[in-house]
Amino acid sequence: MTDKYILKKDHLLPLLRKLKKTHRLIAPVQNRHGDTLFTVIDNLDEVRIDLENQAQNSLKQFFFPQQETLFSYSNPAGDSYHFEPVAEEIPPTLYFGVRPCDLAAVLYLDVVFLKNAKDPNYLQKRQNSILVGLNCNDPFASCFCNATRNGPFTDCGFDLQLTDLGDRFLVEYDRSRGQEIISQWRQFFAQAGEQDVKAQYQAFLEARGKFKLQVHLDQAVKKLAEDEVPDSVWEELSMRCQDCGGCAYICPTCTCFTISDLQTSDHAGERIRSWDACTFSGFTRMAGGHNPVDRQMRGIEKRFRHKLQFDVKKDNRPSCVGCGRCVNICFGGTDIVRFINMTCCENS
Amino acid sequence: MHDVLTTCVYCGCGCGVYLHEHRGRVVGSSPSRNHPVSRNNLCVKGWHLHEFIHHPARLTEPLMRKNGHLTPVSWDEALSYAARELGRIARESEGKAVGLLSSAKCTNEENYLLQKLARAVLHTNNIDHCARL
Amino acid sequence: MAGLATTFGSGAMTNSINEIENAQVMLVIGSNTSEAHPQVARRIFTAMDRGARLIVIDPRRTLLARRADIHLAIRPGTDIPLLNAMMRIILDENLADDLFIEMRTENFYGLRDMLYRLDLEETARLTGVDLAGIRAAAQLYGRAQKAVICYCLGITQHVCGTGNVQAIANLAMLTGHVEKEDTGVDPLRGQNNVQGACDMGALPNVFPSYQQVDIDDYREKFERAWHACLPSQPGLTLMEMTHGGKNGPLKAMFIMGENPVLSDPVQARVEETLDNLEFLLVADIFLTETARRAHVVLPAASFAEKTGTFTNSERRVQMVRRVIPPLGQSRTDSDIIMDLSARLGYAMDYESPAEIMEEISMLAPIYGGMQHDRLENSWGLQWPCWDRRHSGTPFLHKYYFTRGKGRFVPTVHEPPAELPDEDYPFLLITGRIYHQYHTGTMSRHSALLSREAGEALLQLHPGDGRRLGVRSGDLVRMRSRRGEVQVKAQLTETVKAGEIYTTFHFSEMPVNRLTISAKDHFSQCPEYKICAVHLEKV
Amino acid sequence: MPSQQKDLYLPRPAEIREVIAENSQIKTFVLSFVDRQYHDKFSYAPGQFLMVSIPHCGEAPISVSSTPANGGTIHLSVRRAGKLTEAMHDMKKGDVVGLRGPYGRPFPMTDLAGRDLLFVAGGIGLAPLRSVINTCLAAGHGRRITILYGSRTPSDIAFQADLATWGQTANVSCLLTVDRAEPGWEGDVGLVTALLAQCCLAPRESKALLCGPPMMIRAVLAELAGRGFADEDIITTMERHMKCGVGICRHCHMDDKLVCKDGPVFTLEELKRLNVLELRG
Repeated sequence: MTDKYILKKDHLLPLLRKLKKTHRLIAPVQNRHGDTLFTVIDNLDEVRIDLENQAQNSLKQFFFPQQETLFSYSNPAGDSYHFEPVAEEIPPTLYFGVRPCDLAAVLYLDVVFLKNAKDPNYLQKRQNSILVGLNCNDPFASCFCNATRNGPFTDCGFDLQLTDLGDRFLVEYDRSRGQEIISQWRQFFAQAGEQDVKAQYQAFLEARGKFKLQVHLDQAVKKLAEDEVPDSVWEELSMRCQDCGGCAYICPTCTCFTISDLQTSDHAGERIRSWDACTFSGFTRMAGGHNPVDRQMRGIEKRFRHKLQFDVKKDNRPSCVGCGRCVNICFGGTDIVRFINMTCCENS
Repeated sequence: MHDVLTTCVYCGCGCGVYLHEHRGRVVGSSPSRNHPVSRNNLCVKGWHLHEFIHHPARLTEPLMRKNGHLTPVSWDEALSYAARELGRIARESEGKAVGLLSSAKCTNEENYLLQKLARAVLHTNNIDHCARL
Repeated sequence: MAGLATTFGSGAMTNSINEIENAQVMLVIGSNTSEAHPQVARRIFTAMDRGARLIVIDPRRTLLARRADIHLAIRPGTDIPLLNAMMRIILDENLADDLFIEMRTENFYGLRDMLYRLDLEETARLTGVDLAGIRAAAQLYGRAQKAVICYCLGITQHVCGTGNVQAIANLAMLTGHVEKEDTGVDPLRGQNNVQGACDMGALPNVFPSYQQVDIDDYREKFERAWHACLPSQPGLTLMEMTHGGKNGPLKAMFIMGENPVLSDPVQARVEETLDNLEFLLVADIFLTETARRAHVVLPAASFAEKTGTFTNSERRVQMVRRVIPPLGQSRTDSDIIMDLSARLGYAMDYESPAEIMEEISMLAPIYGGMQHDRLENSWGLQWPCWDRRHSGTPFLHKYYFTRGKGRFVPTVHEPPAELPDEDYPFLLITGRIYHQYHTGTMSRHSALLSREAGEALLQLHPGDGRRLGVRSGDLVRMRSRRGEVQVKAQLTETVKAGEIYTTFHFSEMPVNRLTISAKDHFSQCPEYKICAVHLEKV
Repeated sequence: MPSQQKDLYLPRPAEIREVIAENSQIKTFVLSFVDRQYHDKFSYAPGQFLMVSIPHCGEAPISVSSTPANGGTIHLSVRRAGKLTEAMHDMKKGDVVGLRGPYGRPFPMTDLAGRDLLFVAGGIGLAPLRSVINTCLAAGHGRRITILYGSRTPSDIAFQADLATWGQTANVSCLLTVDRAEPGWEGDVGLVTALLAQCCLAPRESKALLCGPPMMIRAVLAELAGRGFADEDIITTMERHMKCGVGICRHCHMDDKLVCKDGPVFTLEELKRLNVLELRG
């Protein structure tokens, strides 16, 4: 007896239909334009759940949206100023088809939003979430989660986890909520046998050999820790940076945000938070105009240091999860893989 | 919450952008991965494309100058007055004294309609836009 | 874009944006691509990472110029001599594509004779660039198999704008760098739908698809379609409309989504013109500087509130889709026009923008195959797209130019209308910056964009700054023969000594109070890139 | 505490009781929470800051310049610098702002007991130190207290009432300097570092507390190091752009530290382990 189960592929849709009755369902859906995005599914029969391609967005967009309201305020006159928390009910949500990198990213978001202070907006969404993971049998072209050590298969962060074994999924659970789903919908799950577990191991071995990028992340981490990255590297990268902020926005673990007031009428408004990027010069510029960071030379430095040095120092692991979304999207060609290659290969 | 693919308005590149709608408000924008121009990234303007849409300074009602001040009026009042004035001056001058500026930020359909309005209704070829600016 | 029309027969990007990344040599002239057209710059950088070489011709040391293999810091307004010098060197060193010239072009001898009369040393002196640099650029461009020229408003916003474009076209044809994939001449359009507005005939002389109003066949076709009698005289251009002054030709204007008070040269003249109209109607999404002067202001819907199409720089017609209903009482511009038209006694009954597009596709041959249902299920189509079976045209002029043979139009230097002198010793260049867009109507209402770049800065060479006693952050008064403004200085070596640069995005610093109304004779494009100003510390 | 969670970003209304114009650029706002019960429970320590909300202007971090002991009102001294502080300067008695906090690591008050204390401040930098000085005086901390305060011009000297009181306190010596004299000024002209030379200091028995513009901090640090102050005996506050105040948004990062959570008070020993621009060059 193992606590692993088998779900026939033919039974996936019926299972999701059952789960959707009690949960908002979010899964990677290929839309009619051909893009695959994690999408809220209204009608299971009208969408194409896409497990072949990487979703271009990560779960960050749902737990920590690009723009969200923290509270609303009103000031009908100078001598009054009221603050109202927003009453938005977050329905219980099931995230289906989450890859190991995105699971690792959610675990990292937990640290950011729940460790120093418990962020109420994040906590509410997170408490209401069930994560159903999917191990990667075929890493995508830009993936390097083998280097960040959170993929292509994972054993933590999910409630339920699927491994594609051809005609069937091997199902594992990591938390009680996952176990509850299995016991509630026992008719969909058969006990897994020895050969299923072997097949999963075989799939893991094969997946490990399919990475197309080789990224020496460990070496970059070591060089940063030992302060061996020359200024010329930062300068070259910063000069290439076109200041779009895209790398931070698309990254599942970049969590910098800004807070501002969105005026909705003369005497009312909302305090909103929006994604921000540490690469912007306004990120550190103070009210008087003084800026403690020289963007021209060091604009990009803090982002890579944060991911590969400071978070390693604090949590013992880098906060890059190797999803590869930022690879090849940089306007100036200065993504994290280029940085790692520049530090590790070019001067050795 | 839903995503709608549209085209960015901030330059001639024409990126494919998803706008994210939540409770009647546009709260985010992100690039299309497979769009031939955007290819999964936008410039800083594109990533913040949604921010001006709900700005409190947006015009939400027709205005008409009364006693020197722009004052809110109904659509009917604004349009009847506008039609009367444009029509009168076009008629009196045989189209020579009316001019229309179309916009490089409006859609093709709107540009088409405006030049049609100029030529077929106001009988003038005095139509241009700021292509050169 | 009159320049390309006379040489190639069609004034649009000959390539697709993606083709640029396969080029071997890229020549960028009069374009601050990385700030104004980031996606094009992205292709340029990708090409460079693949080994391509970059030549930048720009008076300023822009980010692109800093990464270029060759940067020619040209004296503003001397593009024609510089391009002519390159062509002469190409001829001298046998880098011309003789077969292409023979098969595909006409009037080569006109060009050749002009080039042979050129004194290279003298020409180089005029441009402020040393001859060795020009030679290197000419060799690099001339020898390339696949070479792309990108240009933008730095070329067209001159009194000799059309000549500049013709010179570029000459250079491309001389070396056979047209007709092929990944090779061509690419004017980058300043605004998101300039291409579309031109295609749709929002121009005084042409109907949609560039069919001239004064050619009877075309006009009769539109008269039949629209059931109306149409005027045959080409109309007034934008500058003629907005610069008439007190006794201008117009009594009424309808301005839809434009802000000429901020975008047009010689602001005082524009204000005078608008203030003297009997009737000014403005439709816009914000109360712009222009709308403030109107008699009636109509609230328009933003792009997120309507359906339609935009045409980008690479001639790609693609969908704009409605995300939310129009805010408040605002209406889409099409609804506004239709309602207005009905009240003027001409019914425009379209049930949707798709129906408007059907009418366009019947009347505008280059949009012949473009209907919303096709655009809806693709990434758009690039014109010309003649019918519903046609899959669009990624690059132009394959096998033949739009006008048949490409025509060499020899061009010679034409000095700018106003150059610095003793009283106005600085040469002012105006343009855009990365974080803002046009007159800022949209971008300045974005919190983050305004945080990143919330005010106008005047780029000034540190040497000039020292001489004037101006430090970064100091306020300077900038005065031309037409007006004055105050602006914060930013000392930077991006600009050369004696040249200064600023933007027109900010209404607090309306730089177009200073600019000159001189314009290109053919294209009517104002000379925004050069005027003479005086600077002093406030 | 679950209620605290829900309120993480939620300010509480506080009424302006009094506005004191310190100089043309600095005003001190005397505030108390509208909710009396909350106000009575509210406590903070010198060096901590509050996030101040102004309608339609967002939030900004402001150091508390009062002492927890002084009659319960909260003093915030605000220099005109950006949109929010401009708007705040236009506010008057009876107007309401939003406050949340206190945040940040305070000055190590217990370490100050029984030491000679040297305070060096420039401009608005005296605000957080004022809180420390008055707390020390009230508690009888510190043997000898030396206060060095630099201003741009004599009319820019802020906190005049406090300076006068301190000047008359037995174990306190208070020295002022200005960058540029005006008619009638007979005091020192020059950098605050010049005042240091006039002081008789016992580095091993002292703690130095600094707050002011980066230029001043750099100069004073160099001077103190020359005088034999140990890094752990030099305490300063860092200023960074700040948004959330609770250690999440990362605007105020300094390497792996966050000013809102690990600071704003740092010893020089701590700062030297970080790559801080203020200490470079």
